[in-house]
Amino acid sequence: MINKVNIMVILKKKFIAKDTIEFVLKNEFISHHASPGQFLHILIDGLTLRRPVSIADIDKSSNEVTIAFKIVGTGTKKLASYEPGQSIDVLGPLGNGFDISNTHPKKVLLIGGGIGIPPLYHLGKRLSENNVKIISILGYQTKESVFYEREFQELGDTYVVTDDGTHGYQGVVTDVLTKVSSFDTFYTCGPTPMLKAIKERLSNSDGYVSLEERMGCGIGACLACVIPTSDGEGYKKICQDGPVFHAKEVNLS
Amino acid sequence: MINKVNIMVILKKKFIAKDTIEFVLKNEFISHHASPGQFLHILIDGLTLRRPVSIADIDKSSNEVTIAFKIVGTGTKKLASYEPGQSIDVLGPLGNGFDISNTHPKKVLLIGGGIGIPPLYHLGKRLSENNVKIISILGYQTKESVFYEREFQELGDTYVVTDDGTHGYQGVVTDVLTKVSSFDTFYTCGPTPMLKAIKERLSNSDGYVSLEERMGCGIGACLACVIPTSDGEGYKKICQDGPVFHAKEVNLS
Amino acid sequence: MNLSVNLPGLSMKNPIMPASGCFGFGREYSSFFDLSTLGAVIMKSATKNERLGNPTPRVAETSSGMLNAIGLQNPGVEKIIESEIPFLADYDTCIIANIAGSSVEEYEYVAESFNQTDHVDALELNISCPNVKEGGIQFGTDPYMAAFVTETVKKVTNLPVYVKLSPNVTDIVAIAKAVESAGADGLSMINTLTGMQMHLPSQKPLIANKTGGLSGPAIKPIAIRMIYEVKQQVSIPIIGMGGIANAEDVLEFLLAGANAVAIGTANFNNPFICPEIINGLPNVLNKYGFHSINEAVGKGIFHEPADLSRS
Amino acid sequence: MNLSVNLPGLSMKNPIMPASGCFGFGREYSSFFDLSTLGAVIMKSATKNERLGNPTPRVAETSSGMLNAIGLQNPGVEKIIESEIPFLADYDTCIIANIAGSSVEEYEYVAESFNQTDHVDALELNISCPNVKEGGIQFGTDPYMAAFVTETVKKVTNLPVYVKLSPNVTDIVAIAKAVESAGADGLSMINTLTGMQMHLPSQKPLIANKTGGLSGPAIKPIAIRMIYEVKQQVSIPIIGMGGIANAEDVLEFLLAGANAVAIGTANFNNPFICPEIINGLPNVLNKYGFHSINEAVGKGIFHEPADLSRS
Ligand SMILES: Cc1cc2nc3c(=O)[nH]c(=O)nc-3n(C[C@H](O)[C@H](O)[C@H](O)COP(=O)(O)OP(=O)(O)OC[C@H]3O[C@@H](n4cnc5c(N)ncnc54)[C@H](O)[C@@H]3O)c2cc1C
Ligand SMILES: Cc1cc2nc3c(=O)[nH]c(=O)nc-3n(C[C@H](O)[C@H](O)[C@H](O)COP(=O)(O)OP(=O)(O)OC[C@H]3O[C@@H](n4cnc5c(N)ncnc54)[C@H](O)[C@@H]3O)c2cc1C
Ligand SMILES: Cc1cc2nc3c(=O)[nH]c(=O)nc-3n(C[C@H](O)[C@H](O)[C@H](O)COP(=O)(O)O)c2cc1C
Ligand SMILES: Cc1cc2nc3c(=O)[nH]c(=O)nc-3n(C[C@H](O)[C@H](O)[C@H](O)COP(=O)(O)O)c2cc1C
Ligand code: FES
Ligand code: FES
Repeated sequence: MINKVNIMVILKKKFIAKDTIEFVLKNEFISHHASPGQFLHILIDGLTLRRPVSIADIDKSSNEVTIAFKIVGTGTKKLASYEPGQSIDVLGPLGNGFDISNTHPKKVLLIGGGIGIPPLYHLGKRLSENNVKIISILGYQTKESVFYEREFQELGDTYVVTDDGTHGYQGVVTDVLTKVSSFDTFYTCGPTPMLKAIKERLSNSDGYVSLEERMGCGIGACLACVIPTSDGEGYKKICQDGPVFHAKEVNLS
Repeated sequence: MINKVNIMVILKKKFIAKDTIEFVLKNEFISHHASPGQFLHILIDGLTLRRPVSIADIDKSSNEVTIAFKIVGTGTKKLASYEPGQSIDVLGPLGNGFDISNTHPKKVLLIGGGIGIPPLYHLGKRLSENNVKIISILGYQTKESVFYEREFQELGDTYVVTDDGTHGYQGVVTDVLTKVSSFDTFYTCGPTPMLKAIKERLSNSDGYVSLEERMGCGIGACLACVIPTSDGEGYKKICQDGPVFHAKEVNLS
Repeated sequence: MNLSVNLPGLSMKNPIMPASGCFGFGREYSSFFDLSTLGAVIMKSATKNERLGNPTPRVAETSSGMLNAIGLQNPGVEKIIESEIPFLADYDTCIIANIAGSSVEEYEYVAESFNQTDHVDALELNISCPNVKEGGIQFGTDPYMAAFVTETVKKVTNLPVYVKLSPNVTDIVAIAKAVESAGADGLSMINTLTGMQMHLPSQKPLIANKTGGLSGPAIKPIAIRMIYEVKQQVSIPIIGMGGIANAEDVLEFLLAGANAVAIGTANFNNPFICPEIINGLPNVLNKYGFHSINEAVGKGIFHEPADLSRS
Repeated sequence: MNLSVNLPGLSMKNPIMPASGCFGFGREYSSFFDLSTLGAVIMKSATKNERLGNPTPRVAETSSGMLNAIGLQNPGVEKIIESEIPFLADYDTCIIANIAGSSVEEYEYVAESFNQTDHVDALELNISCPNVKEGGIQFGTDPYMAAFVTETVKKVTNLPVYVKLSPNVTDIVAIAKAVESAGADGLSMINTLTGMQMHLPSQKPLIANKTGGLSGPAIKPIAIRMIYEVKQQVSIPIIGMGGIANAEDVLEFLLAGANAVAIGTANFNNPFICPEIINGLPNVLNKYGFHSINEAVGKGIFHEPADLSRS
């Protein structure tokens, strides 16, 4: 029986882009047990439901866990008001992350959109430690929303696109797919329309998608966060079976 | 049209007795307009209704306003968690305070019970500035609940009683009434049973009682906080017509 | 942006009005802001004679809400016409008189009394107050009684009548349709849900009246659902209320089908809430692509192209 | 302190159980704490066949509450008996099977199916789920239908039957009395209130099913009021629920007349809430002068010596 509720002290807080905040949190258990693609379910004072946020990085030696999130509503706004020294109550690490057990892929493509980018950074770092070659495509709304660009460049070739062309290429992530040479596996996280477009364009490639859905429990008990499986036979739970799925496994609508 | 919502910075915070906290707040408007017996209606994060708390002291020269309150439930617990430097949103000064326009009384008796004591301190200080002689009776549950004893002693003779006799006399405030020589007017604030007992015992004296009731608006619009008048003909609003009433004006049940 | 809204009897500069019972007769709030900024003021319920209301405690706080059992305390309709309406009439805002009673005759009497003044623009018929004992008949929970009281009032008044519905019913659409057929010019919804709080130290209900009406943000999802359901079945306008605390909430009510809104409990938290919402509304409408109030009304009523249910 | 409670079929070490649909079949929560600490577990609703439930989004957050429209997703009664009950049966706790259906026949079938296993201690009859479309009959809002389905189920089962009431009714006492007469062994109340949230960016209801069931602290005052009313009119025990988040809330429900309680939404906020409440309960009972659970049940039902109303 593991006590999965963890208290995490906020060590650092940084505005890394417009409305986008990075927290470095301290917790030994999570830093030692989290794998790329897993998330934290965060209790926010006064709210009924916890908020899921992906792990953006971990540092086992210092017991540090990094998250990055965008202010989009009540919960993230409140979370953004927390200051270093304060603690947050967290359930996690939750879910099944990216499958990297298969060490065959020698070259992977990471495709991240907006606030879907943080978990891919964690993934990229771990893969690159295993000498996997990384190519990244990162999509943002506009110049002011860009974050982690340099961090991804350190991992390998990185293509940045913005909706309005104010930074990098103008367009959406699929517009630069042609610039990318061959790869073994793709990993993607971002808004559903983006994931859908990628799934179609890369239907001949092996790949994984990380999904979002409104959650209740976050642990697989309430059946709030389901996604239809592609065999049409049922649902998977994003919080427990996912959030990462093989691209062929699920139906995006 | 006066903007009666005020932002008050917490300058000092002090635990003055068991579960009892004193805040010194800064606000020019309130420090210059509040009279003894008036209260503040305090907004507390996450709560639907404001909480009424009496003004315990003011210092016009430094624009400071003091309140003292006891932790009894959700709101006061949360308020007690606020730290110096934080601000609170306050409606006030509200209500009608103690009638001190009549400067005839040369000797007054203050009778306070527990958390009814703070407004009497403000009153005592103002009266003593006008050379009125002050006698005070202060009742508390137990030794650890005692606060403002020295402050009242500086104003004049002070009798302290505790329910369990751990400090001062043992008993309730009415038990020491016999020790008090004559006075012109009494002013009292505290739990309703105490006020009732005093009203009966001092039915031949001129006096004022300050009342408490659960409030909605705090400004006289919602009719939540009424008290039957002694003529049996209607109600008065504690928040607007009171909280201080002439002892003969209202019916305590 | 033009926020004006025209409803039967009410030519309003904006759709925001304080809810009945949460604003008295406006006097107290008039020292906080200019009442002329309001679309309308809904007055505290009026009865035939003065009523002293219920014993205290009359209010309790709940999670994101409050309970009240004021018990219709008011000085009686004559005094209201004599002393309160002239005060409000000095402001450039519409006046809605809310009427209540323990019998159909009382509703009739009060409604007729308001013909004496020229300053009232519409009546709001409170057939849903859960906090009074006598009379016994819950006009608001029986479609026949609701229709009967509406019809009776319509006969004696010259003013448009907005019937204020109770949410404490199995089928709010049935009540709404019944009062529409009986001649109601509009609906006002929702009144409070009947609730209770236990006071642990005294081991009994905290509110002296035992039960009280639940209001505030806690009930907003219920109000939105009921307005959404009723809007699709009636053609008279709806004044929406229940937990509104900001301009986004107002838009939510408009999308669900409200033509205008009333703000109750939030006044206690922030006495400036009505003018603040009026000021904030243009930005919120703009943000979500609307150019007027009417454009948003009922826009959220959504009919699926086909049955997408997978079960 | 002895927290044990004995109700028909349920000999429980304490009055705390997770509410149906908020705890799955216990597997997930079993990695957080030992399920043997619980008085009972109420399983997710079972239907005859597997159900896939509603499209997403299925949940939304509201002030002090949440909306859900899961739509009774479950693997079907056979699978539950085969795969889920044996898992739960390994714990030292009572098992309550919650059954749902779109027709009286389905309820009958599911109830009868549970006779196959020895491990279920009682049935909870969900006649109040607001989140399913087909069938159309709202068994929970009509006293005759409620009684009929209760009677039918009673005929085919050997287990005590707790009927779970819907709060979306004008007169909950009428439904309670009807199911009591039809043979119910106990009541379970309340299920969720039907609500809705508008999603401003998309200008339509946020929940794919449009309406959802409102749960959480927001509805607690309504639950307390309904239990208080029903308790005075029935003699079968009540399992209370609706917004319970701590041990003080439990005592509030006991005072209002609940014999035991279930905890739903609060599990999502804190997966340890059930054991934490069980641990905290003795202190809270003590503080307010109670020596057992039973001593507190219905203690808050308060009859005024005389009419104190001053109006
Ligand atoms: C597995 C997972 C990982 C995520 N990782 C990140 C991350 O690393 N950084 C980041 O910025 N965001 C991330 N999100 C999205 C994040 O959870 C939402 O932005 C956040 O919950 C919004 O909360 P709010 O109160 O600010 O917004 P509100 O709109 O006020 O929230 C209302 C309700 O809707 C839910 N909700 C709203 N948007 C989303 C969404 N996109 N996904 C799921 N639930 C939602 C909230 O949790 C809450 O219950 C992730 C979501 C999931 C499911
Ligand atoms: C005019 C006035 C002046 C007051 N001055 C002081 C003071 O100087 N110091 C102090 O410690 N207390 C004072 N009180 C009492 C104080 O308002 C309550 O202790 C406080 O509201 C309790 O809030 P809570 O959230 O902690 O308790 P809860 O019990 O959780 O509050 C629930 C609700 O009940 C109301 N309530 C509970 N107890 C009281 C009460 N005794 N009077 C009025 N409302 C109550 C709360 O305002 C709230 O709406 C005063 C009350 C009034 C009416
Ligand atoms: C203290 C209080 C008193 C009320 N008095 C009345 C009343 O006299 N007549 C009436 O029709 N509604 C009355 N109501 C109901 C409100 O007008 C409104 O319908 C309800 O509170 C829901 O709106 P809210 O959540 O914004 O408060 C009262 C509500 C409160 C909180
Ligand atoms: C996500 C969710 C799913 C639910 N599913 C069921 C269900 O399958 N059957 C049922 O009888 N009640 C169901 N309920 C209702 C709860 O059992 C409970 O009656 C209600 O939520 C009130 O309690 P609470 O406020 O503690 O959550 C569900 C509630 C929630 C929040
Ligand atoms: S959030 Fe409850 S099952 Fe996924
Ligand atoms: S609190 Fe509203 S009238 Fe006094």
